[in-house]
Amino acid sequence: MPEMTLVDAVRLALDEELERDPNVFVVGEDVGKRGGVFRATVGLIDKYGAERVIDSPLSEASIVGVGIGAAIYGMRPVCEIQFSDFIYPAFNQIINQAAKMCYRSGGEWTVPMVIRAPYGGGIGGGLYHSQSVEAFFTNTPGLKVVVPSNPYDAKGLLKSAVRDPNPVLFFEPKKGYRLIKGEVPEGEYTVPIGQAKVSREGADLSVFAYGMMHYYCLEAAGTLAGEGINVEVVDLRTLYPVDRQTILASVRKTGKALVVYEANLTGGYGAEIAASIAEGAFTDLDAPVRRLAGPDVPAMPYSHPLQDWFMLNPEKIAAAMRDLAAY
Amino acid sequence: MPEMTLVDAVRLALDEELERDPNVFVVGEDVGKRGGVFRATVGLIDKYGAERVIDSPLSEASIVGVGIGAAIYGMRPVCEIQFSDFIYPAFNQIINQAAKMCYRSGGEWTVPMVIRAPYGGGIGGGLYHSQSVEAFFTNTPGLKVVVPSNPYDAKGLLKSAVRDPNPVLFFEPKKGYRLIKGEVPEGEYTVPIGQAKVSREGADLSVFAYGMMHYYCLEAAGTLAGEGINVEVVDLRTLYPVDRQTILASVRKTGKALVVYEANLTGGYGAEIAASIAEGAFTDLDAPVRRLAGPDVPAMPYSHPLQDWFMLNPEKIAAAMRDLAAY
Amino acid sequence: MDLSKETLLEMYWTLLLARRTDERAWALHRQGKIAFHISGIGQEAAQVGAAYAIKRGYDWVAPYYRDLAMMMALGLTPYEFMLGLMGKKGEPSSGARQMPSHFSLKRANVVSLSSPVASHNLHAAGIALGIKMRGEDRIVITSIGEGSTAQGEWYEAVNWAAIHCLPIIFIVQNNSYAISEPIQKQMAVPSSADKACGLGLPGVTVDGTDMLKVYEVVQTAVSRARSGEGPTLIEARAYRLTPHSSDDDDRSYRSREEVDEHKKDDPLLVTQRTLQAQKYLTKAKIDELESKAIAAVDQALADAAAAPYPEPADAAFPVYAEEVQHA
Amino acid sequence: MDLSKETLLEMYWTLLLARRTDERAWALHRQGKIAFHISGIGQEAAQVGAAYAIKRGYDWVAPYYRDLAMMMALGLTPYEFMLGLMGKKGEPSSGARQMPSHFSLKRANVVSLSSPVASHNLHAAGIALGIKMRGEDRIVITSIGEGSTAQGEWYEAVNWAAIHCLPIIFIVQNNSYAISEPIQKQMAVPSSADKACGLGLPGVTVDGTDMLKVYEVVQTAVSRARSGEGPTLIEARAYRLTPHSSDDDDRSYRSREEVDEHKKDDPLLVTQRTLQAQKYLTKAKIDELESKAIAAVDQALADAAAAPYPEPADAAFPVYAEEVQHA
Ligand SMILES: Cc1ncc(C[n+]2csc(CCOP(=O)(O)OP(=O)(O)O)c2C)c(N)n1
Ligand SMILES: Cc1ncc(C[n+]2csc(CCOP(=O)(O)OP(=O)(O)O)c2C)c(N)n1
Ligand SMILES: [Mg+2]
Ligand SMILES: [Mg+2]
Repeated sequence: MPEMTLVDAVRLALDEELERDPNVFVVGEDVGKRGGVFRATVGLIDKYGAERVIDSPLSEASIVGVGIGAAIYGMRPVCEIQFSDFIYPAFNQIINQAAKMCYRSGGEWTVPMVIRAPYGGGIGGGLYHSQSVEAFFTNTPGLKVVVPSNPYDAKGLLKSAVRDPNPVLFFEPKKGYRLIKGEVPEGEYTVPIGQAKVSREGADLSVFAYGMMHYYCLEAAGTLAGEGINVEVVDLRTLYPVDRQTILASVRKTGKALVVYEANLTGGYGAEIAASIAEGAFTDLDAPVRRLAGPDVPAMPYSHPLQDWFMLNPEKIAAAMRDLAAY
Repeated sequence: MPEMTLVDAVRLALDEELERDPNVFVVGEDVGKRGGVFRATVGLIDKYGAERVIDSPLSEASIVGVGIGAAIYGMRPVCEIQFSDFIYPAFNQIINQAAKMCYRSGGEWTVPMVIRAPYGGGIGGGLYHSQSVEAFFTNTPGLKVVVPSNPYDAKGLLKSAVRDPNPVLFFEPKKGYRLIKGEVPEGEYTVPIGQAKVSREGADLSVFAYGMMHYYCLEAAGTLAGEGINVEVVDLRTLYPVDRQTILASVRKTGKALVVYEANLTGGYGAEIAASIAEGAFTDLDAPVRRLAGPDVPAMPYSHPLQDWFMLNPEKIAAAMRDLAAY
Repeated sequence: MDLSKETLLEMYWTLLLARRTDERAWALHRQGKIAFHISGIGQEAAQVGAAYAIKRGYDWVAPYYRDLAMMMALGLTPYEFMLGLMGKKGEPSSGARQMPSHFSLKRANVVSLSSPVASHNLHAAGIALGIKMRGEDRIVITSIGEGSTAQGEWYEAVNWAAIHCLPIIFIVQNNSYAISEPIQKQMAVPSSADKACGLGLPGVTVDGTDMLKVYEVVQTAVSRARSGEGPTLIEARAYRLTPHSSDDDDRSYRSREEVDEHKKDDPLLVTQRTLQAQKYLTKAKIDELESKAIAAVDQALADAAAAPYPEPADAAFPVYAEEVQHA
Repeated sequence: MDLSKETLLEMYWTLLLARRTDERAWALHRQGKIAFHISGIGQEAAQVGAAYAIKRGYDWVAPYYRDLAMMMALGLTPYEFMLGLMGKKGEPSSGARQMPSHFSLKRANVVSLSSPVASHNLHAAGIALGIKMRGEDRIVITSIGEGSTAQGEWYEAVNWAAIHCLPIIFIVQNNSYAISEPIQKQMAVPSSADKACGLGLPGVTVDGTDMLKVYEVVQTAVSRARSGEGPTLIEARAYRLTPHSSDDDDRSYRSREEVDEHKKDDPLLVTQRTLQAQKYLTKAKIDELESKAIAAVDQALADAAAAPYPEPADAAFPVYAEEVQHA
């Protein structure tokens, strides 16, 4: 099996889906000749033409809003938001339109579209190129929110997203675009949306994470294994709808839960996971449900010492794991 | 002390603040001659003129964005979003601009502004005139989020918000605008932002709510008192920053916690409260932290049987209280 | 003018039927039989004129909430509209999930409208993009009020259409008010059609009380669009003869004299006069159609009143396309 | 033209110093000494011409990320800019919290810029509103790239300014590209100045490589604004002589020939020629200023390199205005 980077897996998925279905098209800023600022769409315009790989005007509301209209008409738009930090101008279109179209029309109109956006920090992007915005979308029924943590899932989940009859937000861990490599089988396969995955078995505590933080959690779990602490790591993969079954099953087994996410702690996605565990696994808990997340300052600062202060890393995560294991 | 409705208390606060500080001005759609669609600004234009009570163009991003600029310049804008359901076009201005201005400029520029928006359901407003949008803002450091539940607090908190040197989102329970009446003392007083309040003492379980749901919770608590169950009700009042001290103190006392909110359950504001309790009061809990909230469908439907299915009411809340008390 | 006598009488009938249905809605509201109505009275000529210029059922339509007459031209029946007014089961726009006049009619290629203004213009542009990508000769028509052209989303929709030379017509129904705000508070140009020159498409202003003039200019725009020459922006000038909605009281912001003045240009009377002048319509015919319209409205009302409400449990679906029964 | 020889030489010096500082930033990036740079090379004449037409330090400025030369005209030193490039403590825009070129300079009335494009134009309009409300004779100048005028927020900002006749000048620096996208993908009009006619304000296009022409048109706009006649939209045409940023590779979307062609109109050379023709500048003077500029940049670099990084703990503040030390 060929090994590839996460961003290459994204591109491969787009290529295969464009090839498979003439209704699929890609739209976003600089996705054409430039191939996207992260190179996720490089070469696609040469292969599929400017009609199916569309350089949009510089306006996110229109990328998503026009995408919604095309999806209603039966197309399969894959919209790219250049950085997740710039998704807010499209917020009304995503929350009030894409998410509610099926329900408000009694199912007569549906919006089969994907919105891809690179997210996350640690890349010297400062306040506006580092944000982890998932919590703004994981309270909205009608949307599906997916975050891959490795190339295999990135390809399989993105192909599922393109084929999904609903609007799917697909957040890609940009720090891992080239850092995270893995084997991706040749040819056709998909990974189902809606299922978390136990990526490492363990008996002492359960750690829940996604995207880049999941990658770090596996590294930290490896460290703790050397110390005789067996951490179970769960890759949430789909953040919305929430796969509570897999989450609660793991907590029932270990009795301890740590949720790790890189966004601000308060009101972050981890709050829902912690709350679900607190309610659903109360009698199984041997320790308080802990959360490790970014500090409650507006966003990640630019200068390296400041960025490092904000950003989680395997060491900080390992420390939180030790702490909970010792409870 | 004169009794007045919640909306009258809001208007009185605006009137007094416009009177007090020439930098204060009101801006929004139809806030002038029309006095706002809920009449919260009636009469203000006659008293303070069209320069300080500004009918804005129909664009929320501009109401907030222009407000931010004016605030930077030293004015004290009070922006009105006609319905909280229409706040999304201003999302980029609120989340990326207002919330981050102080931090990103190292404190050189600050944004002393208020954004008022009526929120909540049960008024026959359908999907887009019933939303409870607080959870979209309670994960964003730099913002303060306030929700009054009675006329006294509405006046006192709004006056504090106008004087606050930061951007304050002020969500008003529109179903309670005329339904909720209460005594409001003549003249000057304020209610501090940042403090939750035990609005009813009780020993058997703690219930956390805000706005309209707090009003219902008090009613339900009254019912349960008749059944010999003593419910402690905490009015959160300020949703962000979170007053964890008051919340945890109550749970330590009762050992049981129920969080009530009318938005969708998953990812709602109650998730943070539940998570904070699960982590901060683990050893005090005699029962799982429960949440009672709206169902996970996109938004509140219009037709009455459908709306009633979605909307919480004192009976549903009383049932959840009984259930938890019996645990 | 290629309109036969039969067609002209059919157009008149549609206008008349819409008017009587609309008036009945106001009556029902006064009687407390319905909770909400938003009216198209004064704008029907523009709506019918525009609808007859497209291939109804073949071309696509993204209307706005005042487009009752346009919807009736597209096949919506008084009975179906009244189901919406009463929130009854089987209401075609949303299954009674949305407020009245939030139109959607799949059988007529009318896509679902929500409340946030201007959002749907982007969907219309997206549908036009889909049409162009598939090389079809359909066109899209979308309407909006003049005040709502202040929204960035409207600007972005027209910009997309102009850049991509899409087969779409933007109709602005300028009824002189946005709730309480006159056009001068929404734009610094005398007509919203003037905005076309800044966006690179043709802009036309037409008397919106003249059904035939509107038909002509829209027809010209339609042939441009269908032959691939791109979009057109049309402002149809009329006057909102009723309050904004049943929740509004327009006496606070405009005089009775002003309103009465405009009643002289009531499009129903104007159209009557025109057709009488052309000898297509006699006094007798007018009375005959009048009583026919009243009878039709009476019957629709009786049937709608007898129709059942939705089951509460209907509110639970369909959040996602997978749940859609017929899909 | 009311510019003295001294002033013209000062303007030339500012342009030269900005250019050499900018070039040094590119060199530092190639050497791996800084992580990011975004350049103003090619647009300096427009920026200096505009800056000298306002009352610097009295009027207010909301610049964009390419405005290094404008910032230097307003007093930003090469040392301060380099502190930002290196993320060093005491950097004046943000205390090194933001990426380089996210300008803010309180002492010069320059308000903080963030990354999402066009957001700051609304702030500029709000500042102009504040100025008007206070009856002051200050004006506001704000710049943006041509592609970013596709954002709804830009449209809403200009619309506000036009409706309220605000003392503000919108300068669009049309450098022919938005990252990889030519202007034809952003708008259907030949010049962004054409957008003025749709918004109801004067629009002017000027050769952005001609410092004196830009000075003239901006001066005219400034006197209009200062005398209460309202806003002006100015497009300054130039060419982006560098890649979009240090992260960009422009070879994928434009030819070297095209870029070289435009180097003939390098505003530094154009300005040199003009001042030589006017006999204000001799070969000797050019060489003298040249070595003076290099020396200044060397010194700035040495000082910035020697400056300390912020303390990690600096990242914790100031989230709220209450935490601001000097405020
Ligand atoms: C985004 C948004 N903001 C505010 C509203 C509330 N609102 C509904 S209609 C309306 C006025 C619209 O005026 P206009 O566009 O002229 O259309 P008209 O009602 O006059 O036909 C407003 C402010 C809304 N529906 N959506
Ligand atoms: C809202 C938003 N979307 C996307 C981006 C990414 N981005 C940064 S600059 C840029 C191109 C801007 O082009 P233009 O407005 O012409 O200015 P220029 O860089 O050419 O001076 C883009 C797409 C952004 N910063 N903000
Ligand atoms: Mg109108
Ligand atoms: Mg440009």
